[in-house]
Amino acid sequence: MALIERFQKVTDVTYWEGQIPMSYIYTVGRAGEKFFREMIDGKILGAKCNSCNLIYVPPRIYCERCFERLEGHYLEVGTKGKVHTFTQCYETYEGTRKENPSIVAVIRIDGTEGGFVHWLGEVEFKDVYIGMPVEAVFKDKKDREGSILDIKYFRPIK
Amino acid sequence: MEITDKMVAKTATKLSAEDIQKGKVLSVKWTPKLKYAWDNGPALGRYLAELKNGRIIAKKCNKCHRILIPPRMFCELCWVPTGEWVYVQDTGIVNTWVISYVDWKASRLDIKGGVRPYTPAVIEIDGATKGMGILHLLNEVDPWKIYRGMKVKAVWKPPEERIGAITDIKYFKPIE
Amino acid sequence: MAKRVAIVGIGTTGFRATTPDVSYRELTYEAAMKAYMDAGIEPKDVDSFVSTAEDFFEGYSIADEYSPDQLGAVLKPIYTVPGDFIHSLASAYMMILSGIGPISVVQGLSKASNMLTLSEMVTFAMDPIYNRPLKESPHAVAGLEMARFMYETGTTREQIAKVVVKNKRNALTNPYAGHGVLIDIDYVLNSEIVSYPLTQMDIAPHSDGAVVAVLAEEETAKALTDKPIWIRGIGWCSDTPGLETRNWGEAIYAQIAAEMAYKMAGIRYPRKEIDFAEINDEFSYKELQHLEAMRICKKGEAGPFTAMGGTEINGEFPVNPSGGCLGVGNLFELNGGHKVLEVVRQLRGEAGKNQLKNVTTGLAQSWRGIPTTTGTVVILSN
Amino acid sequence: MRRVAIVGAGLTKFYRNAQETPKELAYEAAKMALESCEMKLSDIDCVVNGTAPDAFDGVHMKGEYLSDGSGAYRKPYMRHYVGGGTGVLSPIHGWFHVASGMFDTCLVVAEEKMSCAYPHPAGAFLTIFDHTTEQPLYPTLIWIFAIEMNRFMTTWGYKKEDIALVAVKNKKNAMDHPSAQLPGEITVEDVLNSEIMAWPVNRLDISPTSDGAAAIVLAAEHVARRVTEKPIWIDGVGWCLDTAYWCTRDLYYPDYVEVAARMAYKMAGIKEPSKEIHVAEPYDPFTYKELHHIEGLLLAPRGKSVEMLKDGYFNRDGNLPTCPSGGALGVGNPIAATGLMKIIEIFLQLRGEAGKRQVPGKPTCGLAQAWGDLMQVGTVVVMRS
Repeated sequence: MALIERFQKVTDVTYWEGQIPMSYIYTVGRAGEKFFREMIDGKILGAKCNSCNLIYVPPRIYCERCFERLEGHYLEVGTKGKVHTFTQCYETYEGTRKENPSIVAVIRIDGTEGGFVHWLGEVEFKDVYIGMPVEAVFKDKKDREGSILDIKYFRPIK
Repeated sequence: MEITDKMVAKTATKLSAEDIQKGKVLSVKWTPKLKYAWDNGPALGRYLAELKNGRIIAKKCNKCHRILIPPRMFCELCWVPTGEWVYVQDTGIVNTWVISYVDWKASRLDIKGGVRPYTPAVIEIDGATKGMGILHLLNEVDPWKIYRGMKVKAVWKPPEERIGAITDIKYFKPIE
Repeated sequence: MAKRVAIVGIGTTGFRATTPDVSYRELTYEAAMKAYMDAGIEPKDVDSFVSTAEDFFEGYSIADEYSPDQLGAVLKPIYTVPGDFIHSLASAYMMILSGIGPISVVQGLSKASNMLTLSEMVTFAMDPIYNRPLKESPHAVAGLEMARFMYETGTTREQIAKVVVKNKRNALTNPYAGHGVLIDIDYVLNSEIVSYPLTQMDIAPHSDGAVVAVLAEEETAKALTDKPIWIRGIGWCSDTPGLETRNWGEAIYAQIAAEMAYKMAGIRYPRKEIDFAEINDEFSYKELQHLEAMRICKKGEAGPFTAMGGTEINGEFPVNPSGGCLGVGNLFELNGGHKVLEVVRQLRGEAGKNQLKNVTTGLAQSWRGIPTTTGTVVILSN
Repeated sequence: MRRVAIVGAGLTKFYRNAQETPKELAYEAAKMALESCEMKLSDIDCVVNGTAPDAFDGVHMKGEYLSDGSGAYRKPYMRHYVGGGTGVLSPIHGWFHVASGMFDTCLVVAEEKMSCAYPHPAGAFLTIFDHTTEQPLYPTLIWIFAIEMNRFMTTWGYKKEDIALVAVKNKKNAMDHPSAQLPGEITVEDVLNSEIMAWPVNRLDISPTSDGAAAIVLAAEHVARRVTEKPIWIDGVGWCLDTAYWCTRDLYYPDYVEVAARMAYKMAGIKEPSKEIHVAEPYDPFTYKELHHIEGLLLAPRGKSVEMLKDGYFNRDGNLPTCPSGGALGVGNPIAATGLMKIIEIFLQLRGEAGKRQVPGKPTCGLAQAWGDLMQVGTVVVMRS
């Protein structure tokens, strides 16, 4: 084999523990700044690419398909959409088991190619279906801070 | 001239650190937990175990006859498996060094408040092939009096405090 | 294309859930030594090297630093591709065609067992502004994709479970595989739900291991070996990384990468012109989704085809005879390396009990895992 | 092998803190590069991305995250890195894509957003060291620079005040660069009196941490001739890595740069580099590094670079102008983007489009070089008009 010697006793086997000890602060960017400022007012912004004829939600400064600049083409897209796909997740992001599973969905905002990966609320998992119309439920205005979490969840439109 | 002219156009927006930290622009914070346990393997495993015993061990390449430290299971130059283990001295000479006023986070040490600057060095270990060095710290010496070729010796932690780590050697200090 | 390029040597350590007896250095060293022996070369004969590494999987910043020593590449042209092993293979292929030299070496490594906070690391790959604040498991992304795939294609839960049963059984007769086991469909269906409809058994457990491959330009290849495995087509592609705008039902990246490789190889009917495939199955449904994206099955056909045994070792179009990621283990950036290794073994007739009969052309495909939409394809012939 | 040219270029401004996301920075550079040669994204066959550690931008698999901003939507897209050498490896990696005959055009994007990292971007460098034998000592990047600078000085008897001239030259050159983060008219005394970071390195010996992006468009000869009248040809490429056991090397001389340079010179048919190269952008993250690299590139005899620097040999109007852009010390150092910025500088110089920075004498052959990792990477590109 490739090594002249190997561990002969399991008690000789050792490892060394360490970590990458960093923290991060991410500015939300030029498009994000516009998007989240509007979100504080309970509005959802998209960005329209006229050459590809599609609307990005969340908005971007560029169209990823044709590279047109989309700044100046931001528009309100409403707060309603449909469930594009959904799941019920029993695991935390740390890999441990969740006590209360969350319903996570991809929500396509009506009239756009984009939307959100967000939670569904005020609904039982068994009642969710693909194509279900939903709307954004925002936090109380005083609690909004310009974050994706200013939307509490999406709920079915009755 | 066209490209240079375009560079003058606004392509990025200048902020100050305060703009971000005090919320003038929106931002998101995150502290990832990135933890590892790296398998030592036979070479570094033995190296660390011997450090716990208060000894430094190297490994010899039977082709180029270099005595390699830190030990490795193969010679990176001859690209053959290495041969026997060789104990080397816990003394050496300073190859090159630094007088550091900053720590790893780029925070400044309180030098005026009496903190001694860090003095890391590449130390060529006696008994290993000339030029074979390791990174470690120097202490018990005036930082400004360190010189190339200065003879140094390891200062070990007491045996009960050693865990099998490079830090079982507290630092190297000059010997006469 | 003027020059042809072949794989003339390949070496591996095999794949196990843990490898506590060796460091990452020794793991690569062993695979490299076997690859060089297989090709009948020494590192000094090699003109260029490519290593494959992602920082946070290795636990280093700029992990490329630690690539030259164990490959014998000190002061040689080497660089690192933080991508899939097949990306690196494509780089090496292009280097040879560009005239850097006739022999190039590709390396990939997995020390997945050394990552103590793996789920957090994968979460760290999500968009920090729009996705990460939800603090949802990366497995939710797989659940979302699986649900949409099933909805669009009519694939059933049982058909997907069959992938798990098949691959884990194939792994039992592959000496390199670390996660072979005999289970039935019910076992998969009844295993713990992770993110509906994804269960624990649908997720490939991870493995450690290394693969090193030696590539050579035609003349050199023929001089080195009587069993060159030719690279006939290679393709890679990234779809949008955004979760908000991506196509959740189809693997567009696999489709485009495969079409690029097919075009290069002059393949029009992949199901007929290719004999078998090693396909990324980090999640069970991915095997079916990828089969359909690459036109090996029509949309909605991969599930029934699998259920009928079409992808078994003795089936019409064997898929993952090695055991795939589900049976061998998820190797992260090395996934493509394992796929290439298995295709080479099959084409050389060295696959032991899992050997397929009369195979001349195989396809290896990989995907970079959650949350990416990046895929790679290579078509090899003996 | 096909001849490959650079036909377009784009560069963002470099700042200590930019508001833009990494994707947005990449887009700005890529968009400008396309516009500079009047190409559309649909004209691009493949995309390569160079960006150094994920620990800066704070996104695992950063290449995947950056792909849409880099113009890679549904295209063959590949990332590569060799630490600080990444920026100059980027055109090399793109060069394979085109020279191999696989693609006719390639968009090359390099990006770094270091300001995301806290408490300081420098912290990301802790984890470049060996996790078992070095990290427990809490090393910083500045240490190894200082260690190497000390060894370099001791060997040749160079003085700090002489090496400081590099900062004076580059920061002055940067005053004419529209992207520059730290241009300025400074004196040797300013450098020597700036705070000590890690002797022999003072504050003004170091390039800043920066946010920024750069991009170029590569094209095969038949396309290049169609899109521009002034293609700049990539005629030689070279790169290599030395061992990661950096304490076992004698740091006074960068072998890794010489090996990479010789590879590039051979490919470009260059026999006497100091005569045939008219303008160079050696990597200057620290003052001494420019000189260290000039010697490694065989542009000055070993131990003679300081003398030549003092004689004005490397000034913008000197015999061999180095870092006419202002370099990493003056323009800023968003690692991968810096290397590509240097490529762009040579591109502009050889086209005669460098404006106030233009070196005299109509240069026709230039070189850019970068360096990285644990003082072990050399990447070199030789370009001709």
